[in-house]
Amino acid sequence: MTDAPRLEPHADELGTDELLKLYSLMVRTRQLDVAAIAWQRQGILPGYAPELGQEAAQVGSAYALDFARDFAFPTYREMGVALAAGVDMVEYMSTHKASWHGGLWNPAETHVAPIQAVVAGSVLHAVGWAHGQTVDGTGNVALTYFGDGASSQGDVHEAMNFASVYKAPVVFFTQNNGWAISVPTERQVAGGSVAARGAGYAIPSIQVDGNDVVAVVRAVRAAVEHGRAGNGPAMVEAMTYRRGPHSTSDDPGRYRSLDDERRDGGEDPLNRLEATLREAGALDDATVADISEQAGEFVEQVRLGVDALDARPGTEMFDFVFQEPTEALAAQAANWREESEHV
Amino acid sequence: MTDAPRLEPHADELGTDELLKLYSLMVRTRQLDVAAIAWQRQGILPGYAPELGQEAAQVGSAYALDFARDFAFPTYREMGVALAAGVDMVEYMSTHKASWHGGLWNPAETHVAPIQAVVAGSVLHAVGWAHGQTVDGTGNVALTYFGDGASSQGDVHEAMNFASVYKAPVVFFTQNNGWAISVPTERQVAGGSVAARGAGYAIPSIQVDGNDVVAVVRAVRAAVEHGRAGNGPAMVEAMTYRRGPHSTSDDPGRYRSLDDERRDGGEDPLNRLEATLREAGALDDATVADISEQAGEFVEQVRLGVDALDARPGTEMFDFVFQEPTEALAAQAANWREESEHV
Amino acid sequence: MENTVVEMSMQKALNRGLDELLTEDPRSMIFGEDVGGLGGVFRITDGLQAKHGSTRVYDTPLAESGILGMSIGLAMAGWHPIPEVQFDGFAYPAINQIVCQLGRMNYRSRGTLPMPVTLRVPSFGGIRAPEMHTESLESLFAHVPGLKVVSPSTPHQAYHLLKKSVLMPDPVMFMEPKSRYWQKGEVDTENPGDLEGSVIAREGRHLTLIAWGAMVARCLQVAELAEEDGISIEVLDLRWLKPIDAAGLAASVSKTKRAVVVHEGPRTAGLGAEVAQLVSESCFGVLKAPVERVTGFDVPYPSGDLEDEYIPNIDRILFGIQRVLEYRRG
Amino acid sequence: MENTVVEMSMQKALNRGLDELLTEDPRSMIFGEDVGGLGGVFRITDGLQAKHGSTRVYDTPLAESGILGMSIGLAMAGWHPIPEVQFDGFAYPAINQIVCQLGRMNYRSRGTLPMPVTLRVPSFGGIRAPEMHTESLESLFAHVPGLKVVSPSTPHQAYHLLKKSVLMPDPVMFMEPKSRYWQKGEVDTENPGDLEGSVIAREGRHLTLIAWGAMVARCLQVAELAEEDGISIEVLDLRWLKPIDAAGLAASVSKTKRAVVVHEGPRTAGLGAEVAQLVSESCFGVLKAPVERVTGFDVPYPSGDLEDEYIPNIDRILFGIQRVLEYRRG
Ligand SMILES: Cc1ncc(C[n+]2csc(CCOP(=O)(O)OP(=O)(O)O)c2C)c(N)n1
Ligand SMILES: Cc1ncc(C[n+]2csc(CCOP(=O)(O)OP(=O)(O)O)c2C)c(N)n1
Ligand SMILES: [Mg+2]
Ligand SMILES: [Mg+2]
Repeated sequence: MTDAPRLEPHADELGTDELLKLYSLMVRTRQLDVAAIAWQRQGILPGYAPELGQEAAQVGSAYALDFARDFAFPTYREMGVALAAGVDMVEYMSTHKASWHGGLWNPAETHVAPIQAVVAGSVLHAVGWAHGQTVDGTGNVALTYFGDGASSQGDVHEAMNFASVYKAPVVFFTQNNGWAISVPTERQVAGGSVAARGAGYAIPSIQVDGNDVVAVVRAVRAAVEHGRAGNGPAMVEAMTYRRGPHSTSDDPGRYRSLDDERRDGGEDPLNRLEATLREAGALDDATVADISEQAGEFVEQVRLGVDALDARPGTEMFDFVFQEPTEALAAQAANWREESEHV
Repeated sequence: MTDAPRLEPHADELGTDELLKLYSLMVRTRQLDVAAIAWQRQGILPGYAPELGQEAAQVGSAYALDFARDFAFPTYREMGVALAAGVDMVEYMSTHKASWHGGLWNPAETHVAPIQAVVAGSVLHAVGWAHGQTVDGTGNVALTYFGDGASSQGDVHEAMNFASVYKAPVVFFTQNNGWAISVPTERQVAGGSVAARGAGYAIPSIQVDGNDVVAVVRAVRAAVEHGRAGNGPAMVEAMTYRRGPHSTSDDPGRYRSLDDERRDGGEDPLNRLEATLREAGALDDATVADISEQAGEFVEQVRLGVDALDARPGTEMFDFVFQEPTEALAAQAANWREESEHV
Repeated sequence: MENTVVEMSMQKALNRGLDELLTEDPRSMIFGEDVGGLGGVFRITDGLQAKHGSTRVYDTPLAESGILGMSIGLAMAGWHPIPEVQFDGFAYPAINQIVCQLGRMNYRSRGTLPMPVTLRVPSFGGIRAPEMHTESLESLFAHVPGLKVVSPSTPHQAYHLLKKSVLMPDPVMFMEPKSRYWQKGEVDTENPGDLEGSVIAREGRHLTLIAWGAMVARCLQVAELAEEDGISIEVLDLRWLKPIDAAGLAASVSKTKRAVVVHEGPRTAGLGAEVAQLVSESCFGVLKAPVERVTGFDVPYPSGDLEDEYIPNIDRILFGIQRVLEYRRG
Repeated sequence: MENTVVEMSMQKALNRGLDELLTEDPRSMIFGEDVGGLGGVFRITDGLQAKHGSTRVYDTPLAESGILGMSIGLAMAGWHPIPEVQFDGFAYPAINQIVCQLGRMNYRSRGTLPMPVTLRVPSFGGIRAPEMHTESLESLFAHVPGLKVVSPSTPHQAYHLLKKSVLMPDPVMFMEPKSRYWQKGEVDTENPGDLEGSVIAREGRHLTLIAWGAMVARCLQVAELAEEDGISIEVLDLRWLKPIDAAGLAASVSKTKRAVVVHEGPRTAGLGAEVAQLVSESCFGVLKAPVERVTGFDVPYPSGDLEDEYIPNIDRILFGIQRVLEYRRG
């Protein structure tokens, strides 16, 4: 049998400026997340999938990428990733406003793939994209997000095997947040660790504390460097906790108690980073207030934008099906216009 | 990360009578296999998938099962399994005569599932059947066959995860015969070992010399015992070699040389067992000739049966679609009878 | 005589049907994603694990091919699985097992390995859901040899058709119109009525509207509106999508001489084509106009803001009816 | 002028087309099971790896969902993938990626992530193959929004349609009629002719036979036989199965006033229903009889011994023609 290769975290420590940048991104993520839940309650958004508690995993992993060249493949829960990647947050939230499946941002330009509603749906896309980089010799790296639940899908395993066979520069990044809707990891992931699967494919893997943003950044940096250097895929499992409901229509009270949440949730990743920075003397009350206020303004801007989002014109249903439109579909569009738009 | 649990071979040695039984089954398998290739050349069979070189893996694994209670799920290449399980070999060969997809034998009675044309198609069935045994508390075990190529299918991984989560008594038995049609294991199985994947699911696994029938029997016996005892799935990878073409329509000269075959094929599993038995004084020229002759007679009986196989009546196309026939299908059958049978 | 008629939602009717099945059929078994403690994201299996235990009702890992593949093996072991895929769109990862295995195992084994599996598929749109949560797979399912396909349109049908499906020895794709889960209706638990073939949901004289699932209710609304204009519409609830009740279609359209078929799924190669063609075959001599189809468009099901543009709405159905009524041979 | 007409098999025509594509389009890439050194089990990619190298033509592990999923990522990276699934039936494991991803990525991304992927699918029956090696997926594919579907019936079409498909910016399901791989025909490499829509394979007056893939040749045989009885049959080769050439169908049947559609796949919800319904819609006023369907039955594709009973054979097509010709309004 093969040795289980282990991925070692990146050697470099993070500087204070980097930590402050991460902190600020995490604060924004947290505030926008909390706001989005409120917007759902207020009827501004029909639904939302909170990432509360996963800020370190999301922001940290995205921070380790270079979005000018690398490409991230999110699920439906990666708001913090999109934010850190510089995606316009109104365009991001549009999907939750039911404007457009996948979101309104341009994935080709931002290097953040559209929102993926199918669990594990885009893991293989990352492998294909990464393999394309190998052939083109770019040194660019793909990072694919998937959950503990998603790890059960056959596609994830096909992806791991393909990636390793082709030495594709892809980072498999699992956020193991303890739950797939109501199913806890221990009844989902046989053996208990997604990262442990990597060994069977000779993929260097590491499990990190996903609530420690520094650990996440260093692990993903190592994985990215591994890919850039032409050494193929690597795997990072960030152990974290889904502090909120699965989505705004979920009722976690049916499958876990508040005590469970308190016990299993661990320390809040944001508090943790804040404490570290304060200890290091890099953060004081005034700066915290300042960052928080800026985040608040940012969130307010997003709210205004989301509020102003109109429904997309119905013609877009037809316009984006093909690059080269067909007569048959044009006829359906004309029929729709006649009967629904009365043109 | 989890420890990689290792499956230890069964402690008991095999007695001479057992070895002789295995030898005799392997001789029959070999002779029938060689005959079937000839029958294909003679036009008796439209096609065939030889298992030449895999006799130890097939006969040994089947021998370790109790077909009165356990259930085997073969692929399209498990002639030696069916033979060892006591399946009627005319009914088995019928599938290669294009009489009936899946074969004409009764899988419910023989506990050998129909021939499976979809690679990895029945691995999950074995898990379901095995889980059913758990709930019924029978202690019966399922054994599923799949190749090195099949291990790439997502279904295999879903199966391993389900089996481990439910502690289903299923034996995952891989014949790693070096090839999936033209693709060698090293470009198929990242990491090089299917058994190594087991660790990621906390499934006790072992890789054995698949040309050593004793090693195969002892490994599978351990796996079966593990399942019977309620400990869940186990995994055995039998390293062997596909000495013949993928099927009678394949041309291995396009992807490997005769030198490759000689080098990689290793020692013939049948010769090896014969040598062991001779060394132990359990086999002499006369017995070898005797066993060979009996096998020859057996093969001749199968030939007569296969030759006599008529095409199935066309009504069977309709009769076996449902347990509860529908009027719509009955109408199609009537239409077919009218137009094709002129009744 | 005891009154056996109870008012309840389709969600409740399905839940009650499953509860009784678990009690009455000791070989039945429910599993799927979140069907255990949570009771399913639509609460169809609510309370069943607590009552019947976690060997009869349990969660699976998140893998639909696994769920279907396991169902097949359980059926081989003599169980009557009632798996759930959480949403229609997540039946796609299981299509290989459904088409190549579930639909063929009885055939492949020459009747010795029956597949009494009822796959529950919360189906169709109308709930402003995320992508891939609002698919119509009836055309795909109906084309697959070896499957039976049914979609209830009322709580009463849901209750009885589910029980019938589970007790059938063949695989049934049970398509639940999720936009109707919470509408209430009368369920007569003791008197199922005829559960075979189609059913006339409303009688009429001028035209037959043919629909299934959630579109039945919409067509009944349309019929009501048309009545105001003096147009008498018959609404035929197809119910069984495989086998299709060709005789029922013929009987209705022979009378009305005009037909419109309505469905949510994309138009091309949708089940509407099959239905229309069956009507054309049986009623060629009497049809006053070609059978009209009012369907989803050949586009991916859009996001919530646009779904009312995509699903046949009352206007579009009325336009379809108008086209048929005004048809004059060229 | 140089003679550009060469006699070759469809296998050779496809092989040559791919060879030229690899040369002319530096972003094209071929991969699949055994397509490299072996040249594919049907030798469609024979010699291409040796000539173009193993970054342009290569084997994949044995996983169809992987093959399709990877194609999508490669397309996102600016490649023009030409994946192969080894046989039709092994497209089922990839359906999730085909329906939910390949067909929707351009839409989902609002046109910013085009999917110029041509999936080669050796299709249909007639070769006495093992189970699941002889499926007809056109009805499923045609129903999926975002896909285009085509099936060539001759070497000439195969050569040109393949090149056209690969150069198109949208995903194309390219269904190769494997029973026709070894039949020779004339290929005019320089003059493709019209590659849009359907094509009249034979002109006739009394009835239009509509077919695609391997059934076109069979229908031409039938037309020949019918001619002996004085019946003049027009054979329409549908070719593009999505979008369907409704105008071409209407033009032919407006003239002949009678139509029979022939396909190998199961009858219910087969593409024949769509074709028949399109004809009924456009030709209602002129049709002398309902459009007839001669198809595979609603049964799993049988083993070799029975496949001639399953696939529409000459007799059954002639019976279908007879039913249409003898039809009298009830
Ligand atoms: C193929 C598929 N099956 C089922 C679902 C329904 N579903 C959406 S999210 C989810 C749980 C996902 O869990 P996990 O992968 O751990 O991600 P998390 O939600 O925890 O971020 C399920 C079952 C889906 N979207 N896709
Ligand atoms: C899902 C699927 N894809 C492709 C095929 C075509 N095919 C048949 S056998 C085979 C190779 C199988 O290799 P392996 O699993 O190693 O088994 P072996 O043939 O060596 O016994 C392939 C690609 C198939 N039958 N099923
Ligand atoms: Mg999770
Ligand atoms: Mg092999």
